[in-house]
Amino acid sequence: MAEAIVFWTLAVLILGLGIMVISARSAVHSVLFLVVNFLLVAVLYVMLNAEFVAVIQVLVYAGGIVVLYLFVVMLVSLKKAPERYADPRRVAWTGTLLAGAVLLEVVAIVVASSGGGEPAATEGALGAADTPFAECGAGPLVSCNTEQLGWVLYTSYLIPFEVASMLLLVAMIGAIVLAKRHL
Amino acid sequence: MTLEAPRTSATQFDTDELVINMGPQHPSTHGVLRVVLKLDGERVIDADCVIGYIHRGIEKLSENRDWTQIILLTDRMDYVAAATNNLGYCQTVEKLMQIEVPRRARYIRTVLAELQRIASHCLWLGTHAMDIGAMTVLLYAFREREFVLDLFEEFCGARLTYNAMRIGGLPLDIPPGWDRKVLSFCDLMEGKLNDYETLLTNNRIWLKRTRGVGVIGGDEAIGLGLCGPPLRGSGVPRDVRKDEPYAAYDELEFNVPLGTRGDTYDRYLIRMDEFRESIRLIRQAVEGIPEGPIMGKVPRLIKPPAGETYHAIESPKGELGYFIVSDGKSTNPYRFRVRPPSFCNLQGLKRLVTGHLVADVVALIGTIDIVLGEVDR
Amino acid sequence: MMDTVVVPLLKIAVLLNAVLVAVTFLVLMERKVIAWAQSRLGPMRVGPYGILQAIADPIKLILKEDITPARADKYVFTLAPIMSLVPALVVFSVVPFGPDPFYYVSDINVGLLFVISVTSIGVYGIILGGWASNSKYPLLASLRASAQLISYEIAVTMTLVSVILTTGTLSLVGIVEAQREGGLWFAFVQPVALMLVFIGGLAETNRAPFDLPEAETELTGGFHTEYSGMRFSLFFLAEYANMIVISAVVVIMFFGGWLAPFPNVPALSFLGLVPAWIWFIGKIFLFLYVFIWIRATLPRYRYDQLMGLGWKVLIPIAIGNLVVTGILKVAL
Amino acid sequence: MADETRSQAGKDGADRQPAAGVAGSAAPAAKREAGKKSAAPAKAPAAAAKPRPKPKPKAPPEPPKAPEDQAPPDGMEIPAMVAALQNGVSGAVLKVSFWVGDWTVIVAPDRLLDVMRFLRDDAATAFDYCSDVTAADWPPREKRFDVVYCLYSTRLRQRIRVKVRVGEEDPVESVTGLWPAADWLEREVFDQFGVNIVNHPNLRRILMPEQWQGHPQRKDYPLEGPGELLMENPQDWLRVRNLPDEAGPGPAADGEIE
Repeated sequence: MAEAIVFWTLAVLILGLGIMVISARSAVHSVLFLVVNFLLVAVLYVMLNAEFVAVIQVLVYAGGIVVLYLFVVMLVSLKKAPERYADPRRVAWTGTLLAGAVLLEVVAIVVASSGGGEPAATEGALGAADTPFAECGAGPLVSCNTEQLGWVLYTSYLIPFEVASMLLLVAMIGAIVLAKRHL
Repeated sequence: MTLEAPRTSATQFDTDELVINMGPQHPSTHGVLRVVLKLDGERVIDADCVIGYIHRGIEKLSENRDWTQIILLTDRMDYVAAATNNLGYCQTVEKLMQIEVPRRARYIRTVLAELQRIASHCLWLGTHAMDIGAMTVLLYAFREREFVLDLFEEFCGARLTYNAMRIGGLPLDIPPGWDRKVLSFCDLMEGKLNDYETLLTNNRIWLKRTRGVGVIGGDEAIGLGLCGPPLRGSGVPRDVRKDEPYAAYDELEFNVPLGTRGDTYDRYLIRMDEFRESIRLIRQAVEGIPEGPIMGKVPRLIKPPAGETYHAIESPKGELGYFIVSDGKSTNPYRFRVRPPSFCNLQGLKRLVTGHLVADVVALIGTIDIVLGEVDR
Repeated sequence: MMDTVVVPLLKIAVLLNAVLVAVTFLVLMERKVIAWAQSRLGPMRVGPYGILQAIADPIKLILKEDITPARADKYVFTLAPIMSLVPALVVFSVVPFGPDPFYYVSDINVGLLFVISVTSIGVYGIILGGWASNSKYPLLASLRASAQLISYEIAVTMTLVSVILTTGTLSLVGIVEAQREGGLWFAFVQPVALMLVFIGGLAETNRAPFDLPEAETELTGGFHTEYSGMRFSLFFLAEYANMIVISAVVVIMFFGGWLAPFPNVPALSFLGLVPAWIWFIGKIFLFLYVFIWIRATLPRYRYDQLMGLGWKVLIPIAIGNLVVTGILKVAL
Repeated sequence: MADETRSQAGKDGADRQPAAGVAGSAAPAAKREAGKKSAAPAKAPAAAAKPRPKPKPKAPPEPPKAPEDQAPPDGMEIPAMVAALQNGVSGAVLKVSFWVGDWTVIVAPDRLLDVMRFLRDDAATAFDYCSDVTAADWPPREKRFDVVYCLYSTRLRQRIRVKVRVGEEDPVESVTGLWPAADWLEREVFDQFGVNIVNHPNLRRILMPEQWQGHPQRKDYPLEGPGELLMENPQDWLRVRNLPDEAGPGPAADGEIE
């Protein structure tokens, strides 16, 4: 019972913060809401006995990646309204379509995995960290401690894991190419 | 048409240049220097010095004061090296009036000037190291500077603005036992110099922060009008004490330390060597002080004949020149001009900092060793 | 109820107070040690030998006017010091001061990772403080800070992984126990890792020679230039609390936590007479002394050199150390 | 009084025109009569507007006379550097002077750049180091400024001074192109004297604030400024301060002069 209360409170808070992230006027405030959001998600993991994932969530997302977001956002001149940065070629309906597709996909994965079927391993390419998290949350009775997580990652999910790392490498090289003026 | 603009901004980030004001209130600008820095990230792409915050019109004031009253005003220019300022001015007037200064006075003047160089370099070392983050050196260097100030206090009663010389000689003879104290200070200072060098000279971080920072070649340094240690750091053998000897320098032996690379580290090494050369000079001069009067034959009313002259000495900061015009009638100089070494060295700052990082700016302000009282006058 | 709520709460209260008091005295210690290094006396006026300066300083900071710049982002400006201090204090919940559960609030199985991840939250305080001030020098400092902290976090974490490889556990109690069983502090097993963690720790706490984000002589105080009064003192507390955290981590990881030196050598068993927590705190203060000593001695790195050191020296060495440790682990 | 001034100025040198002497000295004479009683209010506005010769609050009994540029004594050998200059840039050197060991050449202002380039580049002169650029102001004289360049050769270890005489509006070519060192020094000369330096890359005030009126080192610029006025009589000071800047010299000063 207590667990349910905590879960629903957290769920509402996380969703609320998610909305705050996209609706906040100042980009820095958005990022702050995102950080709190991630921390709450970490609490959710702790509730699922996935301490390792929780800690990694804080370490990698809250402590690392979002810091970089903040880094970039801070440099955006706040004198101009955000609309000024909008791409004139932006096509709204493509985005809506893509978002809808992703939503469908996620729902499909959840339905498939809770049905006891094989999780779609190839979806791992979607994002590096998505797969283990989804797995921990949804997997039946996997007490997600560090050792087991390692086993799972390096056996059944080896290929997605490697694909994800390749993706990250590509992203890193791309970032360097973009940022470096003279190579 | 509309497609063009976003494409350029996508391939080439439009990064804003950040303009920051370093000073006039900043812990590392050694006074009220203001440097307007244009930054690309942390890299300096342009710098502009704004000076004049403590311009007191010393030149204008001096043109309305008696010849003897001006000595006191020169104290207030480079206030960490007041004695050399006094010396430069007195010698210029002596040159205008063709006064012969007794040998004893010249020797004592040399001792005072070299003690002053040690005091000034102590202050430079402390603040320069502090700017780069080695704060202990600051306290050590100030501790030794206190000894010099004590010596000056014993000689003339003042610790900062000495008013220590007179046209034609010195106001006072050295107090008894003073020469021995000077010599024991020399011994002490030599030991302390080794302490400083232990902390800095081979320190990896110090080397990283100073090697290759603010490199300037000899010809360019000459063209920019650098003087003193910044010029010698670029390997130009220019020292007024050697080239145009004054006081007792032509009778004493000393070397002029020269750099090779012209970077901040070389300028640091040169000043450390100058400490040692100063000690050597002081020892020779103190031991060689002859007996005799301390004042030359000076008329009661100082009124140099009409004429003009430029006379330079080597102050701790570089070539300190006085250009004085006398109209031969009034009891004050018609034109009194100081060629301040800090001013001319500061001019090179823009050239030195361009392309370096913000952190190097403070190192470079430190390395050219400015005193704003002299820059602004 | 007693065991699950009251006792932990009591422990937390005692621990928090102890840490905050330790921080104030650490400030005094820093002032005194640096003063001695510089042939000065340091604070001498308040109490005998200036001991009460530790109390006078916080009182002064609390009583000072707390200024918010007119064009600052007020909420973030207030939030930043809190975000800086809270993680530093939270970390102490897993630090074991002794072998029994009495000496720690909790022992979680990912203790070490918990320490790393929670301290990594502390960087927000610095970044946001610099940004919210709406001032140029703090902004530059917060840029430096974020780059520096992220870079060195990578190096430190990678190094700690090699220690974890040797122990096989992430629990801080477990790591100390592993050293007791091995009879040898990990400082002798993993000397390279020790150096890396210590250097990285200096950088993560913004201590000299890596105190770039607050370099007084370059950035006029860095990210807390615009702060005053209580909010400034929170930043101050956070820095010193972080120093204690890093020292504690180093002691636990490499110097046997609460263990006496060479716990398995019978000839030295008399050292066990000293209570465990005294060993632990004593070692922590030894490291704090080293922190202060370094600050009194070394000049400051430059920003690009700092990043170069982090990425081109520390991280490769950390990876190398990890690889060597792994090979040895498998081979032996 | 004014006549006396003029005769002094006339005697001073052949290149001065008497008319200028009148213009320059009449104002001080008038000022002296009115100035004694209400010296204070008149001083402050004198800080405004440069082209007009300003009243002298403390005019000496007679205008100072620039020292003669002493010719070298007979039989003294002209050093190689001066001889080379005289041969190299013919006709530019108006006079050679020697005084207490310093050699000075007085140069025609329009040939300044040629002379300087020669001095820097010729092997016998090789003045690669510009020690100082400064000026002296001799108000009643028509070419009131002596602009003085102190040069030094780090290779030959010799010094020379180059002097040009110019009036208030006469252009003086900047030597920044030859010696970057002259940049700030010339700026200071411009700031303190208002010498019309041309072709300078960045001619701004350097020691005084950007919006400062007047050039402090000129002899007709008062030694005491509004600061002392403020101490003596705050009401007057306020009135002077509140005058619009573009109005030039304050009405009080105008009234006294005209």
